[in-house]
Amino acid sequence: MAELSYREAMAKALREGLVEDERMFIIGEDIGPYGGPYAVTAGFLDEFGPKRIVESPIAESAMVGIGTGSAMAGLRPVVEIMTINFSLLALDQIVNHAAKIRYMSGGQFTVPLIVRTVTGGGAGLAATHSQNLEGWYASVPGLKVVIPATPHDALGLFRSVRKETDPIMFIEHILLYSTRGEVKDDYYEIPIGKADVKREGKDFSIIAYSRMVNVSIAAADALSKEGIGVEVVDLRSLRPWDRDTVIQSVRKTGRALVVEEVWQTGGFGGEIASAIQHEAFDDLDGPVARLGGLDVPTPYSMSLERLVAPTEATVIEAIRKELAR
Amino acid sequence: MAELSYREAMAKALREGLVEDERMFIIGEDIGPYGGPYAVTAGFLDEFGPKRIVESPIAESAMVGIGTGSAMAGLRPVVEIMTINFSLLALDQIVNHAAKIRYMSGGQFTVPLIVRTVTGGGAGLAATHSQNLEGWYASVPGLKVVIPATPHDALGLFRSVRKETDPIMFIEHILLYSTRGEVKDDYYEIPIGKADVKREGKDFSIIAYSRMVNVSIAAADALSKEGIGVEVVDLRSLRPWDRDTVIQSVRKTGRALVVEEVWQTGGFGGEIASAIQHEAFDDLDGPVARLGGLDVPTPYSMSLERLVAPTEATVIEAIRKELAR
Amino acid sequence: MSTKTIKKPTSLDDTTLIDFYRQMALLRVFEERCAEQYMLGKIRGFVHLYIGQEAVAVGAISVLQKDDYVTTHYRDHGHALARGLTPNSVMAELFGKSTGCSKGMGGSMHLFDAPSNFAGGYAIVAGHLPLTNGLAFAFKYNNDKRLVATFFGDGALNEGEAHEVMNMAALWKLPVIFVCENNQYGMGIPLEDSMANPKLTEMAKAYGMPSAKVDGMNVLAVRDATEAAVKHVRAGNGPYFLEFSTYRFRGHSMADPVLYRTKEEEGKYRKLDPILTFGEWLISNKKATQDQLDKINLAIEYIVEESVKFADESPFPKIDDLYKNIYAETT
Amino acid sequence: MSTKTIKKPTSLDDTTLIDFYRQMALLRVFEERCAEQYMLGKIRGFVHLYIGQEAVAVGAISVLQKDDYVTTHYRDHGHALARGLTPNSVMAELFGKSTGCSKGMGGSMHLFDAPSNFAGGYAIVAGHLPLTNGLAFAFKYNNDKRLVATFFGDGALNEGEAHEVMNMAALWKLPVIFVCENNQYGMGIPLEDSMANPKLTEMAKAYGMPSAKVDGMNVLAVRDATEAAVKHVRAGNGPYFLEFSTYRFRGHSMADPVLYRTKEEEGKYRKLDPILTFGEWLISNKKATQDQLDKINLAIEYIVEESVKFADESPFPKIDDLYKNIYAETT
Ligand SMILES: Cc1ncc(C[n+]2csc(CCOP(=O)(O)OP(=O)(O)O)c2C)c(N)n1
Ligand SMILES: Cc1ncc(C[n+]2csc(CCOP(=O)(O)OP(=O)(O)O)c2C)c(N)n1
Ligand SMILES: [Mg+2]
Ligand SMILES: [Mg+2]
Repeated sequence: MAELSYREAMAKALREGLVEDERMFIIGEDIGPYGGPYAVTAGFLDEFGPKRIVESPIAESAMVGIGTGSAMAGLRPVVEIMTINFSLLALDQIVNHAAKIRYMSGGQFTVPLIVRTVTGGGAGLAATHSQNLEGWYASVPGLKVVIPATPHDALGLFRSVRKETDPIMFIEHILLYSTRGEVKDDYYEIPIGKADVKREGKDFSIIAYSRMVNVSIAAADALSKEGIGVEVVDLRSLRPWDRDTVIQSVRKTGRALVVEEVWQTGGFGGEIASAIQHEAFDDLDGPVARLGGLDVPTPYSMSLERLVAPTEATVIEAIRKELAR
Repeated sequence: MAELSYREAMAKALREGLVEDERMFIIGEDIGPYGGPYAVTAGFLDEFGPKRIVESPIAESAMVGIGTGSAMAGLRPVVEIMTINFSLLALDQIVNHAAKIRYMSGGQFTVPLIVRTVTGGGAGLAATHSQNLEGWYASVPGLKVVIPATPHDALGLFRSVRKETDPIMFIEHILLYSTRGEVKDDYYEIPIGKADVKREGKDFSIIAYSRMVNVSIAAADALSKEGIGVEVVDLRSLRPWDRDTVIQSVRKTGRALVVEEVWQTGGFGGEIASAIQHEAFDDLDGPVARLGGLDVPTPYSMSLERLVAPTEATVIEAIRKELAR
Repeated sequence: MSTKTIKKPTSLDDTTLIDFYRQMALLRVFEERCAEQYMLGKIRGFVHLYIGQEAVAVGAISVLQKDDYVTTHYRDHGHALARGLTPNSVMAELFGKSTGCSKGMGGSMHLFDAPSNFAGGYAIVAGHLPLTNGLAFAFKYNNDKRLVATFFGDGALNEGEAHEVMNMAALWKLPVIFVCENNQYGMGIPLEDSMANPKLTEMAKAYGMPSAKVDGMNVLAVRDATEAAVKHVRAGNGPYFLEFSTYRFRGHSMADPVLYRTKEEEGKYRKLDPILTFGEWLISNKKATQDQLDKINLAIEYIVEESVKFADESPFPKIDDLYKNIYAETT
Repeated sequence: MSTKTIKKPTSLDDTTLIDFYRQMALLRVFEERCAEQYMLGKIRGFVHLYIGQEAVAVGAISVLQKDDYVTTHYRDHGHALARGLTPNSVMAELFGKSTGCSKGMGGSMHLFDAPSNFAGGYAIVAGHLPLTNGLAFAFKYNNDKRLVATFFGDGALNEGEAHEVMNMAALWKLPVIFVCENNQYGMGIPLEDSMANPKLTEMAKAYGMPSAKVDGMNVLAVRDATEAAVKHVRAGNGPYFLEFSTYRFRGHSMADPVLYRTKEEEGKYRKLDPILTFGEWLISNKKATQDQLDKINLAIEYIVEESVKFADESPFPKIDDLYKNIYAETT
């Protein structure tokens, strides 16, 4: 067991891939001499050389195209889009091309492409640089969306992702890179599509993903001191998402709160909540609640930005409100 | 009262704007000599000249930028994106620019921009040309999303949209253009954000929008013959969406089915369904059900494409299934 | 575009020359049947005919290796047939049948064929260019001397993606031949109304890419220019830009009433018909006899007729196929 | 970039020349305080300093009319101050205060000021270029002789949007001055590693747009070149492309450890410091005395100090402000 940061876990995951698989290369903006915008690939250029660590012009569409085409031709590209906000410029390449080629070609061409990108707000970057768009990708047939919350999951999931032959959005969170956690020394993998009960509890289920898992665990810990047992289910991937684990948890607790960072209206949490109430209707002791980010373009000023994403306090408040109904 | 096609209603709406407001112009691909890809603007170039009917190079981002900037400078642009599929190429301009400028500038600049585009499948155009992405836009603070199902609504809503000073996605459906309906001769407007009960019923509420309204009405008519009273609520706009009318309908019927054409997983229907069950939990006689498009990239072959979007038959089936629970 | 065609002598043997004729005629007849079948309701959606542009696909693809990749846009029937896809598999695709080259899932705008490295027709204008670079990137990565030829229209250069892609290809010396089929219109918009500078090769020059502008109604000129490009690219010198001046005789798609150009203009270009002019040249240069060409045309009629029959009689995809090939697991 | 600066004589009067110095010095001192306040945690997020590039904003904006529009990217403090935004309102914005030019909602990368037609700093590379065309389109539509000057980096030309925009501007003769500040890097990537052809003006030429490449460390050269561009554009001849060769003395943002270039290279450019060289020139050409410049510098220190104080003492936005200005209804 070693304690690694999320950043280190991702570096380990990528390094493993580069060492083991000659077909794998990374392409991205400032991943080379700059060391990676979030320092994940620091040192990689020296270690693997410019053939494997490809510094891209600032051209997100063309960059994803390098990934899609080279994947069709048998390579194992990892395309790093600096943040999910900039992925809007490559959305057509991802949604209309990478995601559809297997299907439209009747299975003749496959696109084993990994797109890594960074979601989330909280870093004082204001409206254009603080979005959580993973839910959009999670609605697209042909894509998979993996979104680890811990160093352990990041490494284990990336190992599985590397074995896939479908295009995958691998989504990290800007505020998670410096968080730390235990990572097993022995080799392990985490299958895509399996949620993880990060904390058990009998009274209330929280369904969350990415950084909101940590926030939810903190809230659960606080509530446990009052004797309220909150279970925290970490989805770990949004497409596919693990209906069974979620429903099982809610059947047990009879109550559910879906927590996510994205603007609440239209968030992927709507999918989860509506599925829960439909499948576990008779086991519910109250409606399924949701807590998302506020429906505002993220403001710059810290005085306001701190109010935008769910926090330990607002999660607690949401649960109390449901219990008091 | 005149019977107009949806196409004619849109042409009337646009023509009114051009006649009444010197600041309004239309920019789009093939809206000029070609007459509009769906013939909505046929004749406009002759009538209003190239200053007001601007034929654009095939460059969706730059085209939306013409709209955003000229709106900031006081014009009233209508940008026509040929189909919502191509709007992926302009998503950054819409989401990171048009939608955020009022907020990020502290209210100093406004963007009275109308983006008209065409959603939907069913025309044999296969996966890249048959998507329904309006739900993504509906999740973005700073945008409004208007999506009329009838000629009457198209005209009335467009009249309101023209008075707005915020960026609006005005979304038409490829299969609706040739549908016909009564349109009042007297001037009327339809406010944005007001749903319309298109058909009353006491046993079951269907919440739908765009072409699915017609499909739902047909299903409701069929079920009424068996004595099942189905109410059809047409949202008419997705952002804002009319929570009050929806909840009121469901409180009355105790049952709800949300019908939409987009891939069901992650569709905007999740938002509606989760909101209904949360707000009307105690009035529900069963869970809120959803029926969306199948989670597949739309196949070309008619033999398969006809299975993708909800139909009268699948809506009926979904309601029967809920009633039989 | 010059009004004279085929001036240079050729070193190609008669069999090859006659085969060019045969291929172009096949494309033409095939698509005339497409139009007919579309009117009969057998073919759905958008159908973009290549009629008038046949010399480009036939001439250019003739100098590629079998294992090079070809990508193209939605106006792709011609490239597919020139690449060797059978009329049966293309017609069946247009009919939405499971025997189609894309198993009925892609349709007219999305033809694919892995065995011939025909890496697809794509329906988003310029959308296939980024992934074309990716295919080429893989060749370079693997030290493989193969290349990618990609076809697109003049209108595709309006899109920003085209520029990102040309820059990247030139920067990294990727083995790509950019084949711009300048048919002078993007849907209804004439080139000079959509490009500030209609001299398209100057764009290539701005990226430091060699280029040539060539008569696209002349299959031999197309062939020779592409041969030069192939030589350059295969030697590892990076991409090459070819502009072929051509004209589509029909509307943009079957749905287009063609209100934006004159009958006069159309007539002018009809005189440059790449098949008629080449047929005349073959005969007047004693490369073939009228009789030979007649026989070829007859054979083609038969082949195309068969393809319609094949398509008609083929089964539609099964309902199970709906969920196949979305992911590896569902193959 | 030449190592010599300021050779041409100027017809500008001493007051104007000294004011150029004052403005550049203000930008410099202001940003040095930004860096300091960032380290103190008073400023959050990304802060992209303009230090080294001051001559571009000051020289170029000096020849614009008050009612022209200016747009720029995230490296926008310099353009904002040169446009006449007060140090107070910019510093307060960086502090996230409601007295900031964007009321604390935009931050460093998103400065706006309607009264001075400063139509924004934008943080998506090249993202402001499409809307810049739109502003210019409105002028043209209204037969208004105003123009838009837009600032962006060399890296922005990697993005396809930049090309769509240049094409459209040239096609429709929109009144835009494209001001490319070529500081030779886009974050950590040197220009020649991201552009196949680093001669950026050739790109403008490909769109048929007049252009000039000018020493961006020389405020007078910048001014003169921009004046020529303004003349061209305001006369209705369409857009103009200016490339100013410059260098940012600091990292890309405050978070950048600058591992990708040498101290040697940095030292070389430091010698071309636009403020120092211009100050020396003013003195040696008897346009100003050292004493005058010292006084100016002192006054600037005071002004900037005041701006920090103002920002510090200003209130944060109120919680109610969170929901304001999303829509008209919520204003
Ligand atoms: C991104 C995008 N925008 C618009 C369209 C609609 N469209 C299809 S083909 C076409 C014209 C393209 O012209 P060109 O590239 O010259 O090719 P041609 O059809 O002339 O062969 C347009 C505008 C599209 N498919 N994709
Ligand atoms: C679309 C997009 N991609 C990437 C980024 C991250 N990024 C911010 S600035 C920058 C470099 C831009 O370089 P340049 O245009 O030369 O301007 P400079 O910073 O040198 O002034 C990058 C890559 C971004 N903000 N937007
Ligand atoms: Mg064309
Ligand atoms: Mg730069």
